[in-house]
Amino acid sequence: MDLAYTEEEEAFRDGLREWLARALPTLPAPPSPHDWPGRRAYDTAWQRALYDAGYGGVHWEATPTQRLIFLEETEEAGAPYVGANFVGLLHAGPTIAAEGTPEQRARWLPPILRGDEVWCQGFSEPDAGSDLASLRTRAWRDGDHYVVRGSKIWTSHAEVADWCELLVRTDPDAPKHRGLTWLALPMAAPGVTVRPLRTLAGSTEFAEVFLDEVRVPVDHRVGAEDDGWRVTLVTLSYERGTAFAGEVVACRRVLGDLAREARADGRWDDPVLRRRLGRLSAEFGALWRLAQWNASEAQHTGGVPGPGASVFKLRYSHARQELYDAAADVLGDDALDLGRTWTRERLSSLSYTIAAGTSQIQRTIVAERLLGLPKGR
Amino acid sequence: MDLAYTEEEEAFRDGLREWLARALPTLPAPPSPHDWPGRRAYDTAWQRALYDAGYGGVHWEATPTQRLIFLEETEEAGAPYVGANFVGLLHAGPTIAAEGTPEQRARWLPPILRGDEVWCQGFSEPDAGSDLASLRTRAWRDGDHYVVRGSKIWTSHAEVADWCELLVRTDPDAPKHRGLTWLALPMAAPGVTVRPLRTLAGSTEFAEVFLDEVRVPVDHRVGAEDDGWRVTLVTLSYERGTAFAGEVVACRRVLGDLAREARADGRWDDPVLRRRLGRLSAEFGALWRLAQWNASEAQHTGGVPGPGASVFKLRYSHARQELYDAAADVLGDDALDLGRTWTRERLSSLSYTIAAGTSQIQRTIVAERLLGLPKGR
Amino acid sequence: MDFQLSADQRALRDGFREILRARFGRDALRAAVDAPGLDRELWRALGKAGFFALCVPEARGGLGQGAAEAVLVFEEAGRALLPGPLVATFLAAGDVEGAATGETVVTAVSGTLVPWLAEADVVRGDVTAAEPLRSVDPLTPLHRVPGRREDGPDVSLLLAAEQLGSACASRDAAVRYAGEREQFGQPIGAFQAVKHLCAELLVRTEPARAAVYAAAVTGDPREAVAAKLLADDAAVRNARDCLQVYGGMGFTWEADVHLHLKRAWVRARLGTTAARAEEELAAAL
Amino acid sequence: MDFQLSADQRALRDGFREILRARFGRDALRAAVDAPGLDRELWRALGKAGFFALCVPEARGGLGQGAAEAVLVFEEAGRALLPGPLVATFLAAGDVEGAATGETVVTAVSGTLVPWLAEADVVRGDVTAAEPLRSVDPLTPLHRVPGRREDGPDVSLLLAAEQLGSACASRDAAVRYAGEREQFGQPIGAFQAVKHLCAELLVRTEPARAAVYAAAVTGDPREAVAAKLLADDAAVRNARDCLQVYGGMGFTWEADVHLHLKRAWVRARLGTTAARAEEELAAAL
Repeated sequence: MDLAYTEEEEAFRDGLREWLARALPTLPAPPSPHDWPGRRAYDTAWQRALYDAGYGGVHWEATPTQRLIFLEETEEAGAPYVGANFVGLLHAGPTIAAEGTPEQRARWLPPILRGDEVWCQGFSEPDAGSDLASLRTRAWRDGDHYVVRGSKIWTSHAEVADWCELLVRTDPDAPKHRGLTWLALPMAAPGVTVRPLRTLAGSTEFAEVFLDEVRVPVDHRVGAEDDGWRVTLVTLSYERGTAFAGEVVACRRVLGDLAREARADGRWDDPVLRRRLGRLSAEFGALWRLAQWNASEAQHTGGVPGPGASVFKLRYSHARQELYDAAADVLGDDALDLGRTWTRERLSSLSYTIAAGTSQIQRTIVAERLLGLPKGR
Repeated sequence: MDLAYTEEEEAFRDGLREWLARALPTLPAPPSPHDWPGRRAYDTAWQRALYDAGYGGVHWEATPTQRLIFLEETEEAGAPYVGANFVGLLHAGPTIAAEGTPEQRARWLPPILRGDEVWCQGFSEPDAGSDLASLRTRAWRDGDHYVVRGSKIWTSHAEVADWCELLVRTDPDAPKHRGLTWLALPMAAPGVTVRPLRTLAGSTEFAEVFLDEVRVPVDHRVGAEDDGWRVTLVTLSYERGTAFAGEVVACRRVLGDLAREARADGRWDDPVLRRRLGRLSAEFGALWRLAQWNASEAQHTGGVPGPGASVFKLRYSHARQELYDAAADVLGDDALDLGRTWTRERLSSLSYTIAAGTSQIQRTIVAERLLGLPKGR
Repeated sequence: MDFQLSADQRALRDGFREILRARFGRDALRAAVDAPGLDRELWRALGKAGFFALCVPEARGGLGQGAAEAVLVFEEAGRALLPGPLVATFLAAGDVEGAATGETVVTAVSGTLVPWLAEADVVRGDVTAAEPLRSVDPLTPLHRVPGRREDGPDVSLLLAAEQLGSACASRDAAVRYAGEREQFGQPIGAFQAVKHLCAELLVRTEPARAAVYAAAVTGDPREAVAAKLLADDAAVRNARDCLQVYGGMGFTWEADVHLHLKRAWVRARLGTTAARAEEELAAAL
Repeated sequence: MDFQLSADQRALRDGFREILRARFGRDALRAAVDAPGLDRELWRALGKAGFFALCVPEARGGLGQGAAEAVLVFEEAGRALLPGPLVATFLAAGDVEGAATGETVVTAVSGTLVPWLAEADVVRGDVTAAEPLRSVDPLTPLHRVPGRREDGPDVSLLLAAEQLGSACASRDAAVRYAGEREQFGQPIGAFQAVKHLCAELLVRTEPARAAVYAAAVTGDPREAVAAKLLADDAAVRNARDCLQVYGGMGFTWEADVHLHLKRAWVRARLGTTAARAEEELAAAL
């Protein structure tokens, strides 16, 4: 057991840190959260800058430890988030890399890495959330095309995406985990309609995507027809892996900021608040160590996030909600003010126990797959 | 909505209070918890005193409000608990009263009310806990007797009981809720063996009862053969009704004692502890009001505890555990000392979320019966 | 002792629930979310229905009812998410001209917050230095003032009643959704995890209800504060658990879940807040 | 960075687990519960196996291992519920004659408590006014002293490792029982309510494990205190949830559940307690 980084890893960190110190001051002002084209331009420009500096493929090609260092350093330096590049870099990209043909990889991967093309995800449907495999969006063959009809929901960045990784049902008679197919849908195709979906935070992070007889060339299929479920599972666990490690770093910074604010306004005299923040400090410290543990484990198992990812996701999502509940205690009446960042973050933290698998689903996964408990009748 | 007691109720309270003031000073010293015959003698003598004073049947014959007053006043006055008379007064007795023949009522009820005979309960089995109806203790007819073979567990006061209300399987081929029969078993019958069961608190509150071809006269059957499940359900909800109301009064007194001790030893300066006790004060205050609400409701519905009893039981059992966790905070290192009553009470509080239906079972009951949610497949 | 609703009380509650259903149903609620601002017409309708005059003595033109009746109608207001400075106007109905009829809208400083300041005709407390904040609750505009004004237990009791109603609404919504929404081939309410969440929603409302009603009946200020503590908790946690039952749908603006959560957060900061309530109750031990 | 057990560390842990299984299996544990008192033979066997000398420098006859190795063996000790003043003797092995070999039993005042005072040969701290209490843990006799003696982070770290092992033991016991015990025609572990309880048992151990191991590797005293905070919580809550999974059987003296709970309570009061740990961590924010 060692928490010291190798010379190579330290060199990677130093190089990244130096580059960030040079690159970040040249960044333009961040766009308004409601300016979608602006956000796309900002996020993709940042990805291009990363690419040019040799960090474009860090989520794919680097070792898990390098990836952790990348997340830690970019977060510490206040670098932009992955933003509009999320699905391309962390989901569709890895899927295509693992399951695509050489032509598909050549067509789609470089534009993702260079920040030229943005992807979004078309998996969930209004009636297929936790039970993703019950999705109903249909696709059938018509010559060298699939014709797709249905709708998708919770699609981030749909307004500005070039491509959508789409999961459709090609064999309605097969059992629900079979008969699904993974397609790359061009968002510009006729019949695609995007309707922004407003969240309780008032933002429109998500959209619904309606597909009305949209034609997708057959060579846009990744993996075999009816084999989409397996193709999807290959990368689904990425979301639960070290993806949150950067956020843990951010949460630790927020904790420090909360303590500073509480000290400044006298609330620090309240031991109830102090002890709550002290406990959260232990909590996020442990989550960071767990992220390092998981990264080291992945390094041993060849880059695949271990099953511990569900454990991490469960604990982290609840810890994050507790953090922002504690923030509300620090804010006092200001917790009702949307002008305060922490109030807005508190609202978005509400999705953490739901998105990417509810806590209930995660607990079932942990119990059945990690602990080997039997499935119910 | 009214929390004022009627003149009649106040008269009942005054009479009880006066009698308690006279009766309690004449009580002998309480027996050691390990002295079973002594406990039986003490508990039954107290029941006899209640009977002579006209309070013997308060759990049966009084109105729900009178019963609440009885529980409140006896608890406040520090009167003995129902103790060894529990099953007779609150379970077997009401069952015989509701379902027994005139002869059975005449035979068994007066001795219960006078404290002459003690009953225990033989329902649970090692393999039939939450799933009580799956019990396997068998009984078959042999002339005018049943012959019983099997074993029971969690039987309080078995060492000193005269009778056991016994649930046995008379038809092994019927579905599990059918084919059960309710018998009154004389504990002195040949073939009955009692083995004390030590709890984690170190006490032997419970026993296992082994039944080796024990003969029980057929006229000791209450209700029809194979109808024992229904007979049992008639009174099972009594346990979850206002039975805990006296304990809520006791918990409020403990809270006051905790505050006194914390004030005396300086721990009261800790706002974390103070606020915790303050919240528990609200909690037990509400539970007392809920007990009054449930009693008033029962008064309207003719004495039957409403389905709110499961809600009360769930909330109370968790509140009681929180109370004794808070007590451990007040005690500090003394929380490790079994010489302190609160340490021992903390240990016994651990059974509250398990006994008389685990919290998991109670939540399912609440969700399905009160909220109408569907049963799972 | 008869700690159950009387026939009159049931009739009052049902009648007011009916009025709210007719005058402030789901469409009106969502319209109010989209176009904030106090609906004076609704306010006058409430006045006409006797909402504000409920506890004004009959000799002075009111309905002469007591605190028990007040918590029943405030529970319904909380259930319906009725917006506006209800508590302040209600408590002013006896002495501010027009408050009882709904003509005059009254608000008050509560702690350091003032709800609905811009829309109010009469303000209790010093608001000379009031500054607006961007309220988290789309249905409750808020200002802050530098000085503190402590509320009496009557304010906490009525807020607690609203929280109770909101907690019940979240419970009912969760149970309804759990019975309808299907995943993995059955209603999600058939899964124990969801079932037990729903059970806890009820386990939170019932003690809070007993506490609120009892505080109204006894008039004990400490019981009012305790009732608010439990009702705040029930309203906030029920809304959050309801959101969890709703899943992604609960995270949308279109679902009402967030409206209950946000209003519960606001009410928790008005009247006696948790820390003060706990200290007050501890001091009395 | 390679934050995983090395082959040597795995061998050390497995070897020690094997020794404990052979020398202090379930029968020995229950025998110790029935006949309290320190088993000197077992103590010498531990000494012979290198338990106490693990971190004594090789130059002085020890095994020269570090804190990482220490937490691994203490985790196993916690898992097996190994009794005795392990931490004090371990930390004294470098300078108290005979401690390293298990000949000399060393205890120490921790806060205001002294475990195993009557059985110890050497005592650190002032025990002149020590008074016995009736220990809740049948496997840990306790005395109290009037003065306080604060422990260093090394004590907290080793206690945290024991708590971690105990938390894992409770988790494993709960999972095993849930898979075997049948009610309503299926293993209770097939019911979501039980399944999710078991999942939380794992969710508590894994961050605690990462915290304990990391604190050992970095030697940061604040991490040691944080690790104790999380491990205390995991050990106590896992034992309680395990008891809930066991149902009535968990409430019996014969089940080991209560031994884990009681020992976890004792360890939580030794070393840095929760309130102090939280304050210390807050102060560093």
